[in-house]
Formats: sequence, C-alpha cells, structure tokens
Amino acid sequence: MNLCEAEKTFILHGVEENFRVDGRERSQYRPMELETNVVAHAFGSSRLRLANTDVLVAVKIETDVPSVDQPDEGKIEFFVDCSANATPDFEGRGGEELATEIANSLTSAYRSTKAFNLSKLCILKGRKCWKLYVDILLLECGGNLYDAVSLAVKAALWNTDIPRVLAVNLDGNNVEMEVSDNIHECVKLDIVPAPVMVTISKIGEQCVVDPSAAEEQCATASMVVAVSQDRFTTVLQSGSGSLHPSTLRESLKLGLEIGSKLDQALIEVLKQKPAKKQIGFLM
Amino acid sequence: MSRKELLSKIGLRQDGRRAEELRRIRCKLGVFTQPDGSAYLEQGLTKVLAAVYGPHQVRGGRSKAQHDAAIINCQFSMAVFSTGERKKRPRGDRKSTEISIHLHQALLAAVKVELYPWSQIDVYVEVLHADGGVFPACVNAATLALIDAGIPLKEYVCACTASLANNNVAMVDISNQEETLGGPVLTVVALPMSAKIVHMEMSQRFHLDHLPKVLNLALQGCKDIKAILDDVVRQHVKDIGSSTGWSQTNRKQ
Amino acid sequence: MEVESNVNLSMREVNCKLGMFTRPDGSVFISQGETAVIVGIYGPIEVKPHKILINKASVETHYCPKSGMPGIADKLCESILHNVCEAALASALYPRSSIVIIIQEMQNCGGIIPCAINACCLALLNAGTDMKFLFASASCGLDDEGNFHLDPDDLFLETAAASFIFVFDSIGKGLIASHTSGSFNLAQYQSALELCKKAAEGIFDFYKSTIKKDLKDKI
Amino acid sequence: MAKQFKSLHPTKFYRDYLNQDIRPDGRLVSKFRPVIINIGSIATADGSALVRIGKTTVICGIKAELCPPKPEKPNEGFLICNVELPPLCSSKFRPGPPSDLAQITTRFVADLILNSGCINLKDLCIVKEKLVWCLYADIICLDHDGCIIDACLLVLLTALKTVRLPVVQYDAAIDKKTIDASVKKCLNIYNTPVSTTYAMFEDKIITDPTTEEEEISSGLLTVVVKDKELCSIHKPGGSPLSEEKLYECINETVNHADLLITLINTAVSECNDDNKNC
Amino acid sequence: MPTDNKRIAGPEDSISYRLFKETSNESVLSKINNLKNNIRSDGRKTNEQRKIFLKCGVVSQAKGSAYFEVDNTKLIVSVYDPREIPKKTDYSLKGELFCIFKYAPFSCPNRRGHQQDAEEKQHSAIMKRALESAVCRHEFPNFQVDVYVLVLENDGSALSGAITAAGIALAQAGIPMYDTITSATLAIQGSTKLLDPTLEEEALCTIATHKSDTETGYDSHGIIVLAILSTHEQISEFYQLGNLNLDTLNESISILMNATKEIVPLVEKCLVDYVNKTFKANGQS
Amino acid sequence: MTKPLICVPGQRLCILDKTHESGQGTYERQGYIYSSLAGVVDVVDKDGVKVVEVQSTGEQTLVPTQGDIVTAQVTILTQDFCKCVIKCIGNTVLSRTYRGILRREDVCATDKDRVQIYKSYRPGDVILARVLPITEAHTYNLSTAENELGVVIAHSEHGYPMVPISWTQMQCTKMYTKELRKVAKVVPENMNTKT
Repeated sequence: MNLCEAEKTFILHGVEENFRVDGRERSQYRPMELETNVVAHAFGSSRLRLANTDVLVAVKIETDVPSVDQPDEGKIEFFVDCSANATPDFEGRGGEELATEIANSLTSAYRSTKAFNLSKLCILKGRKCWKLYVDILLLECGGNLYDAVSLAVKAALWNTDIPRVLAVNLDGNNVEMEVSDNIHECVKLDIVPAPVMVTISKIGEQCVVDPSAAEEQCATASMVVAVSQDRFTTVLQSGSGSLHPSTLRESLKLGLEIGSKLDQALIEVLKQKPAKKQIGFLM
Repeated sequence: MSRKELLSKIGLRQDGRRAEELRRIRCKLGVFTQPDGSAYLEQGLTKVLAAVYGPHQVRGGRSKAQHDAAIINCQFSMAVFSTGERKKRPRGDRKSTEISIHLHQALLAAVKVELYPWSQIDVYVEVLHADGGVFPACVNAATLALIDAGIPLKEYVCACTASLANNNVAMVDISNQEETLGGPVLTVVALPMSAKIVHMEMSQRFHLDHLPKVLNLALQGCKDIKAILDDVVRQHVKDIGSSTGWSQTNRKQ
Repeated sequence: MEVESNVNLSMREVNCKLGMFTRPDGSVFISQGETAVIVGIYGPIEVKPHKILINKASVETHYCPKSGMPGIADKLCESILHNVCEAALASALYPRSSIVIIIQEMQNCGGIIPCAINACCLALLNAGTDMKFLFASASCGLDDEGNFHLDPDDLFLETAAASFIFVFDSIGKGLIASHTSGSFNLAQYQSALELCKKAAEGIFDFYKSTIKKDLKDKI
Repeated sequence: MAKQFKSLHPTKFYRDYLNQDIRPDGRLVSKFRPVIINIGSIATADGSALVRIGKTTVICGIKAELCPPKPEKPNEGFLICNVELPPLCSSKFRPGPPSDLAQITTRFVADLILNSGCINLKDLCIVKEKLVWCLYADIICLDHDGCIIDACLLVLLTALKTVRLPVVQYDAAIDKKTIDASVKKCLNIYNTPVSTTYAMFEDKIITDPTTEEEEISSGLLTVVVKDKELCSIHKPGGSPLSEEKLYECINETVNHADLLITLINTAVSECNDDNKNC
Repeated sequence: MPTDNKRIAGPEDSISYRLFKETSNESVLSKINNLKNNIRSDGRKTNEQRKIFLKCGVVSQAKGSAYFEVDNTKLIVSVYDPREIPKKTDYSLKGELFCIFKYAPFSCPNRRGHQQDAEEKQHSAIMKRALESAVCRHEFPNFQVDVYVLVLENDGSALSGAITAAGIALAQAGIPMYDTITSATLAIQGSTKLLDPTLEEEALCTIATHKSDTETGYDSHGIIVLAILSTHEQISEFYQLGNLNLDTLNESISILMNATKEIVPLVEKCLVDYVNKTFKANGQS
Repeated sequence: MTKPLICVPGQRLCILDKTHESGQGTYERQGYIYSSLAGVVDVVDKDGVKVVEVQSTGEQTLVPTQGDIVTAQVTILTQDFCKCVIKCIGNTVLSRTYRGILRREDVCATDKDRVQIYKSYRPGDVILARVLPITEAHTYNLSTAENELGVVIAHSEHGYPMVPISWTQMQCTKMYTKELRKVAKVVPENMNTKT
C-alpha cells in the first residue's frame, strides 16, 4: 500500500480544505461498530470495527502471586497478536514489532494507579492476586490502530466480570479461596478512568484525527495521546518525524478535546442495553 | 455409570444431536476488504476466519517459485483465547505447523495451481473459538475463502470427522466434549463429488470391520457439508450479482 | 626423560569400524573402553554463500551430545576439534568449498575428547581428503599421590588432581593441542607430555593397521 | 597506500613486519600492552572492576542474591559467571544469542575458576541446606581488540576481590531473613590465577596479540599461572608447536604474572584504604 | 522463551538481598512530601541538571562511539557504519536505523536479565524514532546503521542520556545528520517539576498520591522525556508517562526546551575537541 | 596552516544565494546552508561559484555511489558474471566491504559478447572498476569497460605475484607461466594521486 506522489498531494489538499478524501472533516471519526461478549471462553470480550480496522479483545483472569515490590496490587498484562489475515507481512514473526509497540503503549497508558486501580485485584496481600490477561487480536488494519485497540480494550474491561471471592484462608503457605460460581454475583471493574487513545497525525500544516491507512502514509509526524478524565496518562510518537513545539502543543490540546468526547461516547454506548441477538461476523 | 455414554439408549448424543447429524454450520463470504478472498465459518461453536491473498509474485527470493505451478503458502494460528486454558503463543508450536502442512496438502489437491506458474497463493486461517473439529472447519473455511478470491478449484474440498460410539454406532462431526471423552476420531478431507479422499487422519483406534461404516458416514458428512457450503456460495454470488446488476434472475423480475 | 615406574601404560581396548554409512564420504565408529563416538565427514561440498573463503576450504564441525541440545561444554569441545582438523587439512587444495565434520557422542565414560579427535583423523582418512599430517590424541590423569594414569576413565577423573589431553602430529610429533584441568607444576606437565607422546605413537600404528586391514578387505 | 595493501593482503603485510620482529603499531613482538585496572566503579553492584589491556576493555559487575542451595550440594553457594560479547564491542558479533566465541570464553573462564580453587564455594554458605549466597558475575566486553580470555580472567579476579557481602541472620522457623547492611565482609580469595595469550604466525610467537593478529595467526596458546604453579595450558589446535617454544612461553608467563598480581593487589589495596571494614 | 542453554543459568529462585534490608527510616510518603516542597535528596535545585561528562571515540573497533556519565548514570554507545538490511529484498529509498538499548545485568538495584525485556524494547523503539528524524537517511539508501547502547549503571534519566550520547556517536562516525540532537528528562510530582531526576526520584514520581489527605482527587504525577534538534527547534521525540493535565504538560515542554539548550554547548565542545584531535593527527601524518 | 573552521552537524554556514552553493557534507533548508557533518569547512571556488564543503576528519562513512572508482577482489566466477567484494572506494579503505557483481557484458567496451570471463579474471584477483547505476538491493553493478580498469594485482596458480606484460597477459615472476587477464593500464603512482 504505497502511494505515489500525486495521491499524497491530493490527500494533502483535501486536508487543507478540511474536506478529506472520504468526506470527513479533520477532527471527525469514521463510523464504528462495537459489540461485547463475543468470545465464549473469555471473562469479558469485545469486538470493534472502525471502518475496515477490525480488532477483537478477550480478557482472561487467572490467580497469581503478587510481585515482590507491590505486594498489595494485582497484575495486568497486554498481549497483542497481529493475525496474518490483516496483511501477508504479518505472517510468521512479521507483525511482532508492531505488536510489541502497541502492547508497550497500552502498558504505559494503564500504569498510573489513577488510570486503572490494581489494588482492587488483590485477594490476599503478598500471597495471592488476580492477573488480568488482555489479549488483543488484530484482524484487519485500516489505519488508526491505537484508537481502535484502546476503545476495544476499555469495552472488554467494562464487560469483564470477576468472580466474587467468598472466603480466603491461609494455612502454612498455601492459600485456599472459595469463589462463588453463580454468574450474577460477580464484581465489575471500575473502568471509568481507563484511558482512551487518540492518534493525531500532521499532514502538511494541519493536524488530523483518525487517519486512514492512506493518510497515515503521507503524515509527516504522528502522535498518540492517551486521555483519561481530561488528563494525559501517556503521550508517545508513532513513526519517525519531528514536530515544531507549537504544533506539539496544538495537537496535545486537540487530542485532549477529542479524547474526552470519544470517552463519553464510549461510556454512553456501553451503558445502553446490549442487543439481544449476537451478530458477530455473520452480518 | 462408568463414563458418560457417548450415545444414550434412544440414540441421542450429549448435545442432543442424532448419530449422523452434523452440527449447525453458518458461514459468510467476503468478511474483510483487504484480502482478495475471506470467509467466516461456524461449525457448532467452533469459529474460524480464513483469508486468501494471491496469486501474487513469490515473496522471499525466487528459489521457491515453481516454473509450472503456483505454490500455496498456508499458515494456521489459534487465537490465544480460543481454548479454555490460555495458550502461551498463537502459532509456531509443533501442532499448528503440522496442521498448516496438512491444510497445504488438502488445498493442493483442489486448487488448479498449473494456471498460475511462478506465483504464490497465501492462505491464512485464524481460529477464534475451538470446540472440536478445528482442522475440518479450517479446511471448509479455506475453501470458501478461495472461492471468494475467485481462484479456480477442481472441486469443493470438504472435511469432516467421524467416530464410533460405544455400541458400535458410527457418529459424524465430533464436538470437543465427545473428543475429550476419548472416543476414536477419524478426520477425512475429501473431494465430495468425485468421492476421492485427499487426506485421512485417525486418533485412538477401533476394529477394522467398522472402518467402512465410519468412513462412508464421514464421506456422507462431507457431501452434506458441500451442499450447505454450495447454497451459501450461490446465495452470496446472487447477492453480489444483483447488487452489481448482471445476474439474469434480477433482469427477469 | 625417563618415565616413572608407577605408570600403567595400558590404554583402554580400542576397536573401530570404518565406512559403515553410505551417505557421508567418510565415516567411522570408534569405541575406547566404554566411550564411543561416531564421526561422519562430508568431503569438499557446496559452500553456503556467506561462509565462502576464496583461497581455501571452510571447515565446519558440529558436535552433537548424546541427548538434548549442544550446551556450552560441547561448544568448547567442538572448537578444539575444529581447530585441530583445520590445522591438519590441506584446505588450500579445495578453495571455495566446505568440509563438514559431524561428531555424534554415543557414550561418554571419560576421555571423550581424545576419542573424538582420533575418530576425526580416521574418518578423514576414510573420506580420502588431503591432509598435511595425521594427528593422534592421548589423555592422562594425575592422582593425588602424583603418579600418572594413561587414558583415564570417568571414575578416575572424578578423583584426579589434574587431567591432560594432548594432540600430536605424525611428522614432527609437535604439540597441536593441549587442554588441561586441575592444577599441576611444570615438571608434571612435561612428564605427562612425554607419556602421551609415547601413547600417540601407539595410536599412529593403530591407524596404519586399521587402514591396511580396511584396504585388504576392499581389494 | 599502506592501509589499502593491509586490507587486500593482510598476511603478506604482516609477514614483512614480523620478519623484523616488530608489529605495524610499533610494538616489539614479545612486548606486552599496558594494563589499566580500576575498581568499584559501579555502585549498584556488590563488586565491580574495569580492565583495559591496550585497547581491549572489559567490565565485570558482581551482584549477590540469596537462594536455597542445590539438594546434592547442601553447603555450597553458587558463582555464576557469564562472558558477554555484545555487538557493541566489535562488528564481528551480531545481536541475538551469544556467539560461539562468547560461549567458549564463558566455559573456559568458569572451568578455570573451578580448577584453580581461587574461591571456595563453601564460604558462600549461610545456613546449610537452607540459604546460600549466589554471586552472579557478569563480564561484558566493551571493546574487543584481542586477548579476551586474559582480560576476562583479570577483571573477574579483581571484581571478586572487591566484593562486599552484608551479614545475614536467618531464622529458619519463620523463613525470615534479616540483613545487617552496616557490617560488610569480603570474600577470601585463596590464589589469583593470571593468564597470557600467545599467537603463532609461521613459527614466530607473538605475545599479547591484537584482534587482527589473532585473525591471521595459525593458532593461539593461553597459559594460566597461579602463584608459580601451572593452572592450565590451553592450545585449542592450530599449527604444531615445538616443546622448547612452549616452555619459553610458560616462563615468560610466570614472570609477567608477578607484574599482574602486584597490579591487582595495589588496585585492591587502594580501594580497601578508604573503606577500612574489610 | 526457549531455555537459554547458550549461557550458564543460575538457580531460578534467587532473590536480591536488598529486599530484606530494613526499609530506610523515612517512609515513602514523607519522601514525597519533601519532594513537594522541592527539597531534593542531593541538594540540587528543582531545575538544576547534574554535571555531565561526555567523551567520544572510546571504542576502537566501532566507527563512532561515545561515553556519557552523569553522577551515577554511566552509559556507552557504539555506532557501526552502514551494512545491508538483513532479510529485505525490495529497494527502499531511505536508510534504516537499528537501535538496541540494553541495561547491563548489574546496572540496576535488582538484577536484569541478559535478554531484552519489554521496557528495553520500548526504549529502543523510542531512541530509534528520536534519531530517525536527526539522521539524513537518504544518503545511505537501503543500508542500515547500527546503534548499540549499554547502560553500565542506572541512576535515573538513562534514556535521555542515551539519546544525547547516540547523537554524538553518530556525528563522530561521520554519518550525515541534519542537526545535533539533545534530550532531557523531567519528573513531576504534584506541582514540583524535577529536572534530570535520579532513579529514586523517578520511582517516587510514578506513584499517584492524593492532592491532600482530605480530597479524593489525585495529584498530577509523571515522567517526560523530550528529544529536540537544537538549531531547527524541532522536537524529534516526546514520551510521557504518568498522569498530567494539559497546562502542566505545556509548562514542562518549555522547561525541557531550555534544559536541552544548556546541554548543546557541551555536545558541540566534545565534537570540536574530537575533530581537533583527529585533524592534528591527520595533519602530521 | 590557518586555524581551521570546525563545524558541528546542524550548524548554519551561510546564506544560499547565487554565489554560494552547498557541496559535499552540507544541506540546504529554508534559504540557508547547514553542515551535516562534524568536520572542517572549506570553500572551493568552481568557476565563479563558491561551493561550501565539509570534510569529516575520521574515515568518512562512504557508500558506493554511481561513477565511483572502486578496488574490489574477485570471489566467485561463473559463465556470465563474476562476484566480487568491494574493499576500497577511491582512496578510502572500507572497514565493512560491500558486494559487487561484474557482468560479462561490462568487462570491456569493444566486442562485448565475445568476451570469456575466465580469460579476463580469476578468483583472488584485485581489480579496479567503476560503479554502474544501482539496480539491485544490496549488490553494486561494476564495469571495467575502460583501459584504466581491470586487473591490478594477480597471483598465478602457484601463488606467486604476476607482472603484466601486455593488455591481455600477465607473467608469473617465479614460474614464468603466462596467464590471460584483462590488465588495467595503471597510470604511474606520482602522477595523479594527491595526498
């Protein structure tokens, strides 16, 4: 998918006049479809289609021993798998570099305790805690992967229900715990402060949100901003290219606005009653 | 009871199916935009996605290219959350490489590779949910994806599993529960119309006299699957056709 | 250099079989006491582009332990074998080609390195690759009382104060390789060297007899 | 023009020099390169040292950790030394798993420490079968210009001499370990093995070769000496060497060893002066 | 990861003894409080950087190399000249940069492994992005320049030191660059902004603390690394961790930019000395 | 020697106008010439226009570009091309060698198709060649289609250096055997190489 110079200039002019190739404005998102509870085995799952970017996220929970330097906190681990369905380059170990980049950006976004409170996942201080495995499967890459992945992860965590621990006792040094197995009696995670990522690309002189695959090609520099309750939990750059300080400040401001708007929209959608029939891939 | 009966006295299985009844198959073609052909198939609870790229120039040096035929490059990978217990790595272990090779042999028998010399066809299969009969579901999904990509096939390649219940009654399309109960599983990949067997695999064992019975049931299973896939393909082609306005049925009304 | 009387010159009983594999150009099975080694040689063959040397053959050695992946100890052993064979081979006669030596350890009851080196020499002879000189290897152990024990097995080596492995060439009896463990002084080193040199002559004769016997069967 | 001739025909280039017993960089064939030792440069490590032999630079950091001993050796601690030749030190090494040379050097240095008995693993035992010290010695080469074995051995010995271990009280019943960080005790080192490497080039012996000389030489010889006793004579193959030359090299190593040992002791004693408690 | 049989593996269950040391008397909270009313443990003012020692041409085998030492943070960078990109067939107009950032096993309080872990991979990716906009990559099409960083001892702001040192090593290697690159780190806890933080200060700034004991709202805390091309005033890398609002971020950007201005003369002096030394050496021969 | 003007990458050298042009080691941006190397600035006067250049003192990072004269060593010989390793570009020795390929039709300018490669080169010969436009990813096309290009140093089969006796023949100094080579007309040393 490499574009010739003419196509790039065409996109550039579109961005100048705030009327992009697919008719959107500079700070407008493409239509998204979100669906939760799509994976049976998982404790919580979600699937998000942002135009032709398709991400499937499943959350699994296992018990684990808390790390030595934070005995009273649970653990969360992100694993990204780029399926070869997206592009032949992801075959074998091809997609590994992009996968580690996305996984690292999520880890740093969720690291501050304000964004995601791990102490709720602790069962017994220093002995036993829950470990959340958040597995992300990239089925199709249509540009703007960071936004799609972060929204899907937030939806999956919202959908996750952790079995309630009824009793914990400690004899010698092994721990028994009793978990209630009726589904309705389970703990929900507090994901309101969870961060949402916004990618801002600089095309020509203007900053653009939600770049499509083609627009990503002709962006001189692009930045990913993770926003949680109008605060930045992580800011990093994706792709090479340098920014003038003024454009950096401008895109931070733009990222904050868009991020909070996107966050509210997601929370509303999650609160609606889910549709009865499960659609999945069949529609 | 010693162990759960595979087949109850009145002939019903664990999930209520009769012995020769397939699980419900639902599939859809053209699920993704970027691959040349893609398909999604649900066989019971097993959910599989397949994508086809090609035929395109051979990647990674011309040493692999064949002068008279296309080479098929398959990759099977299971999503980390597809099984009950979380898998450490989606692909790269022995089992998935073995399934990729079997998939390669199965598709080689059906695709008319001699039409595309010096080129390569990529077939990628991703298992979203594994509930028994993973390999047959992958073969069927790959066939649908090849059809969606418009690659000429000699015939549909269908695959089906069959087993022998405790009172010597053959059963078709084995689910995960029945697999874990330890019954023998015969996996057959066949070209249904010409009734040719492309690939056969057997786990556990049962007496030789039962083989013809189980084998015929499996082949019959492949024929039924072929019929189902065929309807879906025709319906898909009709939808695509009517939307682009070239199919006669549309002009007649 | 008189050798102390309390030295037993008995080497473990050695038997070997030449050319039992069809695929490699030269192959040998050698067992020295219970220690047994199989070596296969693929004589001048096609070389991989990134390994090519313009003016001589590139020598590759692979040491495969009895079980599991080759660890670090096998790497050290492999490097000794590699350097010994590279010195002995007249690799300038086969430029831009490669000679592959594969050593499979069957049973290691002490003295695996000397056994492997002797096996390589025989295998190269069997493969008919040109060599500047033959090489033979002998090992001896030194126990706490200071007397030597030729060709020690692993039981002796556990309690030995020091152990020596020497490789000599057939022409000037010069020292090609020396690998020692444990601590010792210069005099003990010199007497060990002399002892092993004598043993090496025995091994060169052993080479001649096995090759004669092998050729006799063929004609 | 000399540089082009050197890159096209290295052996011929060297042969002309070595006929006059001198090397391209002006050093005599039998002369050693200057050795610089500096210790205690890494605060986060329990013992550290840096050694420069000519341009070859090697750094060693030792970190101490606690762990239960192996069942078959209940009263012995662990000394895990690994030599790391990262792609940083020379263009010969690629990123990824350790190269063959790194593995061989690691194995040889580990064997030497065992053979020479310079450290007794029993000193590392705190409570029998319960708790022992495990010293991780990581040797990293920063600049590879020949004689890597000599540098690694020297830096490991110097670092071992600078190790300061806190006193540990262990209460077996409730598996509680208390560390008294104020009192620091150092390891007793029984002897100091020191090595020198020689390269053989067409019946000439070059002492202390650089990396180019190592590449064109037809064989290497490493002699390890431990206070007047031989610890190891390691000649991993290469062109045959006559005995007199071998014994010559051994004598040279013996007197060079005294120089190195005095160097280590002065370096270590300086560091002791400022923290008296060893 | 496959068992690493290419190294001598120690016992798995060994724990660093530092964890059993009685924790220093001051509790973590009290340390944060005196951070808040900007008293730093080593007596520096909040926007004061530690003295930097820079030297280039330290590794003889490498084309370009640099040694960077700030108090207890010591790292070494070596750069090799362009080699072919492995496993790449199509023709790419721009050269590639291959960066590896590695902590030495003994460099941090608790021991790090031999293989690169996730954090080191992330730092390598950040360094690669920072350097990519500084190097004229079109001058060596479809070749790759290797940049290897090894941190010998880590006492805070190792990543920014690595970026500055890598810039010098590339310049000394004679790789054409648009501009000299300099980088700085800023750690924020509450309203205080600590320039060039030590490892302990970095750890303190990753903990979220309440604004004041009464309120439930969290205080802003975080760490920012900024790399900048000095003459063209272009920010080539901006990496932020933690939880900050917009105006603290804007303030930090200006603080970091003046901080990097202080480093630029040092970098230039180091390069000019090197050029002088080699020019005299060439001049004589 | 006047005190040399030393510059650092990114240092603004001068304004870009008619008289000034950016030469090797510099680049232009927004109307100014900046230096892209750490080294010594010198201004070369080329027919009225001052070309600003920066010489880096250490070995420059050189990548073979089209038109360079390179010294290469022949490694593999086949019917229609011979692979060689580029060791030096012009006078600077490369610490890392690059791969070159010399096709049969680029060996000499006259009667291109009747050239037999084994009559012109042997593995191990050192040749002078010119770099042709780059087509493949990592290998450089070389050509010796001029009189000054071809074999410079060659060894006979017996390993002794050989002396050129005509355009197409070289003689072994010890065994006096004659071997066929495409010999380069090497201009005597002191004529053109400036230190």
